[in-house]
Amino acid sequence: MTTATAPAANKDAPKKEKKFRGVVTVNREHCKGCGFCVEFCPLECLDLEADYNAKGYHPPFLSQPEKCNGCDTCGLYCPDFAIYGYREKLDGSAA
Amino acid sequence: MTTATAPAANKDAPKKEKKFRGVVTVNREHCKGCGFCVEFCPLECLDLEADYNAKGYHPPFLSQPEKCNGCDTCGLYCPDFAIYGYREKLDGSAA
Amino acid sequence: MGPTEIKIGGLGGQGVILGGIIIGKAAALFDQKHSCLTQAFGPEARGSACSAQVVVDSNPILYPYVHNPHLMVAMSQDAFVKFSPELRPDGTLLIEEDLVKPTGLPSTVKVYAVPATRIAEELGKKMVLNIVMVGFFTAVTGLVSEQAAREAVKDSVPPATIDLNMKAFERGYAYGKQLMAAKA
Amino acid sequence: MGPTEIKIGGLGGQGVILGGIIIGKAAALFDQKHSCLTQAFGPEARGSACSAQVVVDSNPILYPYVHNPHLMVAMSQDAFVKFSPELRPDGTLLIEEDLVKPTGLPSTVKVYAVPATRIAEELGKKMVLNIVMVGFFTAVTGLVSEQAAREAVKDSVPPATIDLNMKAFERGYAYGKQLMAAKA
Amino acid sequence: MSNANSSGVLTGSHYLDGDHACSEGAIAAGCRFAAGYPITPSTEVVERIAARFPRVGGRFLQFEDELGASIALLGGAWGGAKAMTVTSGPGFSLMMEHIGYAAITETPCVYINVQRAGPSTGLPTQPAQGDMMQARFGSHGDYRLIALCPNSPQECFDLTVEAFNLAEEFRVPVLVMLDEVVGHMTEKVVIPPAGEIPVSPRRWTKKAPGEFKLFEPAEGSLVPEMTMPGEGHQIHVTGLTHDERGYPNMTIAAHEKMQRRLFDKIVLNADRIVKWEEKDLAGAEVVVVSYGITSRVAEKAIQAAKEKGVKVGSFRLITAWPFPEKQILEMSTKVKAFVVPELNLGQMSLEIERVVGGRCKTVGVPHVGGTVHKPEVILNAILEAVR
Amino acid sequence: MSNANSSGVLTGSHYLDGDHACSEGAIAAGCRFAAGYPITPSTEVVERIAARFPRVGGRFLQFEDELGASIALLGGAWGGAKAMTVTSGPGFSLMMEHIGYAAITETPCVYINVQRAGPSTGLPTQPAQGDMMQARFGSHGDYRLIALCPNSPQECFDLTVEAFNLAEEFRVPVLVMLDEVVGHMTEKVVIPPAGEIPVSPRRWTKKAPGEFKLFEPAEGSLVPEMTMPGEGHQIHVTGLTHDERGYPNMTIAAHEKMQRRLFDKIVLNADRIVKWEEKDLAGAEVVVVSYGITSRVAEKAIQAAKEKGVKVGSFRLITAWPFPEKQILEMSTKVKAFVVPELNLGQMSLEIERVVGGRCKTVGVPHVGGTVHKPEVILNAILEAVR
Amino acid sequence: MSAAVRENPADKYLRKERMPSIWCPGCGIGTTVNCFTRALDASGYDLEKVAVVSGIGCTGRVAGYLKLDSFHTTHGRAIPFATGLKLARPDLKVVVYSGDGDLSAIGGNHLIHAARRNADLLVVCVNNLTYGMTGGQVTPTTPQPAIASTTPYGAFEQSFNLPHLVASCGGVYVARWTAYHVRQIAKSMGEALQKKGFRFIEIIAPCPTLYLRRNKLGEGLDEMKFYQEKSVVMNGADTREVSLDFRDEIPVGKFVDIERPTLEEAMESQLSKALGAKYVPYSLPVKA
Amino acid sequence: MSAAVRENPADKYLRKERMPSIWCPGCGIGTTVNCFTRALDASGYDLEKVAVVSGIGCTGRVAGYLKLDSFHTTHGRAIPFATGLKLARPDLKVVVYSGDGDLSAIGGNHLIHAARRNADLLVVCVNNLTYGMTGGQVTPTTPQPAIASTTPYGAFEQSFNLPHLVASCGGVYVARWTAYHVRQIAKSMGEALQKKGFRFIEIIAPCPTLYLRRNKLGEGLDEMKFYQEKSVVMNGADTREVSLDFRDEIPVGKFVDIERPTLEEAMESQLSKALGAKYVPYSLPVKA
Ligand SMILES: Cc1ncc(C[n+]2csc(CCOP(=O)(O)OP(=O)(O)O)c2C)c(N)n1
Ligand SMILES: Cc1ncc(C[n+]2csc(CCOP(=O)(O)OP(=O)(O)O)c2C)c(N)n1
Ligand code: SF4
Ligand code: SF4
Ligand code: SF4
Ligand code: SF4
Ligand code: SF4
Ligand code: SF4
Ligand SMILES: [Mg+2]
Ligand SMILES: [Mg+2]
Repeated sequence: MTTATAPAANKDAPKKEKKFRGVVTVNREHCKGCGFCVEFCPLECLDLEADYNAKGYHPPFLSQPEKCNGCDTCGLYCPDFAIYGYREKLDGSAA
Repeated sequence: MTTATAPAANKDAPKKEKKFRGVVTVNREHCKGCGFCVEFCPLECLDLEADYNAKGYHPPFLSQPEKCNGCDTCGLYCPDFAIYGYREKLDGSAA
Repeated sequence: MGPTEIKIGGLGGQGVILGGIIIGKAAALFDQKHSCLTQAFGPEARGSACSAQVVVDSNPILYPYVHNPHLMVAMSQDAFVKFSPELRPDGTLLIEEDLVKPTGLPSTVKVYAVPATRIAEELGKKMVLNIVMVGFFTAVTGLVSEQAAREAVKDSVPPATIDLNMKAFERGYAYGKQLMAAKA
Repeated sequence: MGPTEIKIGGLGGQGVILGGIIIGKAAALFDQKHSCLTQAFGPEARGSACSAQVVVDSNPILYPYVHNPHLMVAMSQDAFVKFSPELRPDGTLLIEEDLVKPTGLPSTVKVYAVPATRIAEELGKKMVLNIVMVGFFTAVTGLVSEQAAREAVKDSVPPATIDLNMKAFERGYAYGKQLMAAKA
Repeated sequence: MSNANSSGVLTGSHYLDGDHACSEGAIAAGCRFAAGYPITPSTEVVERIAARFPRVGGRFLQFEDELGASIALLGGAWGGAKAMTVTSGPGFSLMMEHIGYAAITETPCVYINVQRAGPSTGLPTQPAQGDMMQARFGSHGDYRLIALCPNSPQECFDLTVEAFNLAEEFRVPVLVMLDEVVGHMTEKVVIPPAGEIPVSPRRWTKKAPGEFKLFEPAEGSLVPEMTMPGEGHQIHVTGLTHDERGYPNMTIAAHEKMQRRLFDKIVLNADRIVKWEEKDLAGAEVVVVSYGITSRVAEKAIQAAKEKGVKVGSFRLITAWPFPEKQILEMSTKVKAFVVPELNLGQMSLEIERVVGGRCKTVGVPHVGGTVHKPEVILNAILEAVR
Repeated sequence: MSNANSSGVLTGSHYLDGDHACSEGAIAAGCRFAAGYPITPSTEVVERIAARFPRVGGRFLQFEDELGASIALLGGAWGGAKAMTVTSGPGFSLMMEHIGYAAITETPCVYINVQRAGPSTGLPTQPAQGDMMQARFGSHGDYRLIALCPNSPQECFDLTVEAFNLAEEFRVPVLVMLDEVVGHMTEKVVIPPAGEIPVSPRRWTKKAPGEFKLFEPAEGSLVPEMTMPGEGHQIHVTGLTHDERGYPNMTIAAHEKMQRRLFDKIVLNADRIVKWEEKDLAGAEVVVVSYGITSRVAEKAIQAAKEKGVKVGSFRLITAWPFPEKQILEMSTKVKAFVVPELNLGQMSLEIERVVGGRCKTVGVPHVGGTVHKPEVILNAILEAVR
Repeated sequence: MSAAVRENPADKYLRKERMPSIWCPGCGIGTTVNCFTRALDASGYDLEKVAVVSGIGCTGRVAGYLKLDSFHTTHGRAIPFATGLKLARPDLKVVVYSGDGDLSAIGGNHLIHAARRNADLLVVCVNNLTYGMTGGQVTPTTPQPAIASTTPYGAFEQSFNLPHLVASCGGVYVARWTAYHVRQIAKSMGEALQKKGFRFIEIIAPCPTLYLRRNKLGEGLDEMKFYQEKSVVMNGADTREVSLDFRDEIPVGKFVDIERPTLEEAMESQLSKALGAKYVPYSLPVKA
Repeated sequence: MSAAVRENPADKYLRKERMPSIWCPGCGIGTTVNCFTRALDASGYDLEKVAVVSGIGCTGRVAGYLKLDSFHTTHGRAIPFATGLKLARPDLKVVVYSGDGDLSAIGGNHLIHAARRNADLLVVCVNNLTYGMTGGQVTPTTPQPAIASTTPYGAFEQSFNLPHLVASCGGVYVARWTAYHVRQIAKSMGEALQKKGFRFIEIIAPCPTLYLRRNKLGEGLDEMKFYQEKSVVMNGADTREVSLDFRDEIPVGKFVDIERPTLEEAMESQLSKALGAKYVPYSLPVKA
């Protein structure tokens, strides 16, 4: 029921080498499609799916995974505890 | 039950001739002897009787009638509506 | 004719109750029958399943409850799942085509589908989907007269929105008529 | 001995109830009798007549009311007027000498007067007039033992005021004893 | 709510729910002051009042709480307006002090309570009839009042009008005790032209200041007439025990006199107050006593019982308080049993049992509320009762 | 109040009024949290609490109103303290919502009501027994609780202890219903040493977080155990209909289950709860049923009747609710009549009449309150009843 | 020569048959009532159009002594009763006269909401720093660490600064005096009677029987002298600065005197704005 | 390469089995709760020692969703329940979480008195300018002339400026944010959790279903953008200056942060001063 999305590691080499990447987890079925996360992601890396969940809402997904820095702003905004972000060290462990 | 006291007219000739005199009426039986009227009479012309009323309180009386100017300060202070002052024209009618 | 029992189910916010009121009002005020509407909220009227139950009869109605509806309108999958088992085997089910995927119904049930949301969206206001449904219901079931239903719609929506709602009714009604014609 | 009924009347603020409590307590706690005190406020406890009723008995007391007291204490004229008709013809009346002018009593009533207010004022605190009265009551009626009454006073007043109150008791008691001696 | 736009009485046929019908009944009865505090499932009453009053010359204010609302209407009533407030369970509990104040001050006023399943917050959107005894005994001390129980939107209209009339006639708080089903049920409601609705005006005294005593029963009556402030009467109204002028009087005699009349004016006038609906009582072996929505559910059971050959009659309480003692007593000598379904664990059935005094059986059919009885349960009770 | 200075239980003989005896009973029962709002004639209870608590490790706060006081004690109780509040008529009416909340949340707690003459402000300093039905039915919806009626200061002490014990045993609000006479009557009160006073501790669960359900009856019981916050249980308490974990559950099934148990835990345990005092029942033709001060007034009438040769027994209600149905029913088959004097216009007598079901007469001896019955009035009723 | 005895000017406004009052000797409540009668007298109002509403308490008895249409309601609820009365009878001047406990403890919610909505009421609050009627318990205005029957070891809560509370909620006229300030009270009452909207006059007054006695502060007269000595007139003061401490200075004066639409005005203007010709204003009840 | 999925940091604080919540899409209440979980997380508190108390309303459901010892009380009475709880259990952090109507309409009296006595509570007030749970009626915070179900022609009463009300009564920490200010809320909650005494955080939040829809103000997201645009941070502002008007600027920030003895501290110090060695302080209930 929950999906975690993260960029494939460093596809486009960043200016400064990143020590971590942002990971975002969405609980599609709990999402009510309010769009807060999408609107207030500081790096504009979320979008609402075109698909509906069972209740008829469009959950978000990480449309620009490479931009996400795991700041969890989306998580703070979500009124339904359906999304959150975090940082993962690029060696694979959480930052 | 109520007693009105006023000075005998102009016994001691006043400096400026008075056009009125103060009259004070006391409802002895309603008085609870709090002393407000006596204390706050601006001209200090009241005193408490030595006698008791039926409830055992000392009601006030106009001890210095010649001083009273009928200002009704005693009346304003009385918590038991037991005293009030007014002015009487020296021709006998109320001022 | 004995009482006809109708159940309309959907989500809070879809205008389920108003849909029921229009049908009931059409019968009671404009078709000179009797009708009684009872409503069931979810525990809290916030987005959970809700339903309106309408009994229509030519005689005065005492017992107002609907146990085994002759006619059912399902405007959400939740409502379908929750309520469809109550439908009579020979009953009629009207569904919102895009929101309800009926399964497990006895073959004797007649099912009619209308893309009410889509139609409402075409009219520019998703909120009128319930009126589309009412039009569709009128055409398909014939329980209330077309004229009565129209009057009831007019009498039940805010004056400023009568035009829009009448359009919604017409679209639903037309869709239903066409479907019946096709089936016939 | 059957129950002895006592009524103490006065004005709110005179310590009427406390007087009653001391007598009742003396009997119940220190004389090992039974006693029950009930109180009657005026409608509002502000300066209006109030009374304490005490029943003292060697047996447990069920019915706590006093209708025709054997002993009455009147601490204000109001209280005297209001309550004295209830006193038994052969009853005993104790009064505050300066505050109560008894009239119209049957000649069979024994009346004892004490200038309790004056005594209290001499002691510097008008408020202890009720304790003077208790002392007087103890001496005159003998209903409670002197020792019990003393204990009860000590047990009932604020610790800081015990000395003053004991003085008040002694003065009242002495006055009563003297009076009785004189009468005897 | 397009039909809420007309001014004055909403004459005509309407498809209304019970809550809205109460609002229309109030308007038709001349109510022009209402105080409220929202609570499910009664809020629709004041919502409609809020929409309708400004078009009919009424004043509505939502207060900060039920304490305020339940006394503000009394201020309005004393001001001379016909006045009401509306609530449900928890709010009704908060209004108890003021219902007692209304009773002792003989304030004509109406309280509407739309019953939901309790206790406490319980099931706020679901029905019960659990406040029937509270309606009678919920305020401290002894008092009497009137409580009515409609079973349809039409009757919500009719009985709200009646409630205002009784309030004026007896100078008493009148309670309209809906249940959630009736409050939220929609049916045709026929509202007669204004002139055909019987409306009791306030019984204004014709006596002059000085002559008139606000708590002295009018001649040949147990109920005093009324006046209002601003007329030179210098009235005094208090929740203390009072004399006929309304002055506090802290004597037992005054208390006895006041209490006796407050009691008598309701109890001795019960015949004028009590309303019920009876069916098929003649020859009945069992009588189903019910009220509110339960009476309509019971109907199905009664039909079924009749089909099984049981002689079953029906007695529907329209007035719950004062209780139709006389009627129940009389029937009790003729029937085998009363069957009393209600959406509570046994409330009015206690009163029936008491009145019956063993002359016949009383078969309660309790229900915790939240929904209505299954008709079969009532049917079984009927069948049980005749056995 | 020199005897109020000791700490802990005030062992010994004291000359106390009923109000103060309640305070001492509370302290002896382990009450260490009290919330109050002053009202005549109950204020002495909290005044003594205010003086005594700081010396025995208790906390008392006077709240801004009865709404606050009547729920603050529940906060205290859930915190783990034994808790109470105290009031009279008008304040009792304001507490009704929270008594229902205490019932549905099964909060062990004690409410003391010192009854004065009502309705409304009535005669604030004078006695009545007019809130007996309110004690049973005053909150909306259906619920069950326990109500006790002391008739002396000694019993004020004893029954306050008992009230706290019953509250813990049944997780239920317990009402101590004094009347003003008993509250203000002073007599010897004997307080045993702490160790000899039976005190029921809170029934703490031994179950671990996760295992324990706050509203699941303990094995072999109808009453759940307790825990408190801060113990890792992450309890949830709500006035909504709830499941055994305490989570809101808006289904009829959950409501039925909850309500059924709340009802049963009191009704099925009535034998363990109900207390009374009986005298001379054997062979009695008439039984006087009374409570509170009225029982002591009745005693005089009973003596007089006996002197006239009437076989009269006495049944004193110590527990008013749950009502001693079984006991009354049993007696009703043996006696000619019950005589029921009370300081109200007929409250407990209604319940007696109901239970009696016509098996014998029920002769109410109503009284408006403000004072007590004249013993002769009760005597006449007795004589009437045996005729 | 003996003068013609005139009637006590207060008598006209009193139910004389109910005198003497229940108030204790030296209680300040009566003094404030006396001032009120003088303010009424000076106002020249039609007395038939003035109504008084009280709650429960010693001060709550005021309604019962005034020969006006008068209502003695329930504890704490004088304000909502008066609000209902005023809405139903806009032609009346409605005065709420009650105690500190009644208005600020149990009645606190109504006080703040009525001030917020600017209900057209004059509220006179006799603040004797205690619950008089029930025997001297602590109130929200009892200063720390005064002794009260429910704070036998001294009050420990911060007390309300009532003028500030009312001003913060939007009262349009806010003043405080003590019972010593009889002329100022009468004047203030007169001024406030003229004004519309939520007007609040606090009067600090002695309760000798309970508050003073328990705190060993002497008799009513001693307290009046204390007021005389300790009061500081601070007309127009920021209400944050006028809180009261135990036996400290007593800031008095008129603190607030502003204008804003009353509840009725705001209600009527909003409704007529929104409804236009469809708005049917409320009309007074008539005796038919 | 797929990452190891971490748990939602909020989950630890939620009764997950009760999700999804009853709240409507775009309702702001959940956002504030999310911030609260982060503040708890950051605080490092022993969660067993944090209790939440709510009244009745949509916001009142918060208690039921938080995996803390939690109490869903009666309408308006969360504060006195919490006061009782805290007095009985001084070891607990007690947080009141409720709606504007619950806390400032029916609960207004408790709000002002708890602030006055500085009860040791953190009060979070989600102010959606309406009664959500009962269908969108006017509340004491509804701005003029917003439409509500009981003011269908526009609200006409002046609304409460809650920070000013609480500050005027003596609250020691007073802040306002909107649901847009998620980081500030979390920080403010964290700060307030550390502090003692009566702390009040108002959070303006969208109620799309009732308030926004009725006033044709769009969806929750529109309102969040409106907050973003219209909020003005005014830390330390005089609370008289922070009232809210319909669709006008929204002053936000921390307005008050002062120290004074809490209710418990004041009570204990007064009692021990007066009673000395005779004072027996309260001790925590123990499971025997
Ligand atoms: C609901 C309710 N609670 C409590 C009381 C008891 N009571 C009567 S007057 C009063 C306090 C009065 O204090 P205040 O308002 O300051 O007036 P004062 O007597 O000091 O003038 C109280 C608590 C009541 N009558 N009703
Ligand atoms: C005594 C009582 N009165 C009224 C209600 C009905 N009621 C439930 S919630 C609520 C209002 C809630 O509004 P608010 O506190 O603003 O919370 P929101 O739903 O907006 O979050 C009301 C009036 C009740 N439950 N109890
Ligand atoms: S974690 Fe931060 S950057 Fe990543 S999607 Fe969420 S808000 Fe955007
Ligand atoms: S904020 Fe939460 S509920 Fe809203 S769209 Fe994003 S995931 Fe869904
Ligand atoms: S009228 Fe004035 S001068 Fe005369 S006694 Fe009274 S206060 Fe003094
Ligand atoms: S002020 Fe009034 S009560 Fe006081 S002493 Fe003077 S006359 Fe008597
Ligand atoms: S108790 Fe206090 S306030 Fe009441 S009348 Fe006496 S002095 Fe005045
Ligand atoms: S009604 Fe409003 S406050 Fe309640 S959940 Fe829905 S959006 Fe939120
Ligand atoms: Mg006071
Ligand atoms: Mg809200």
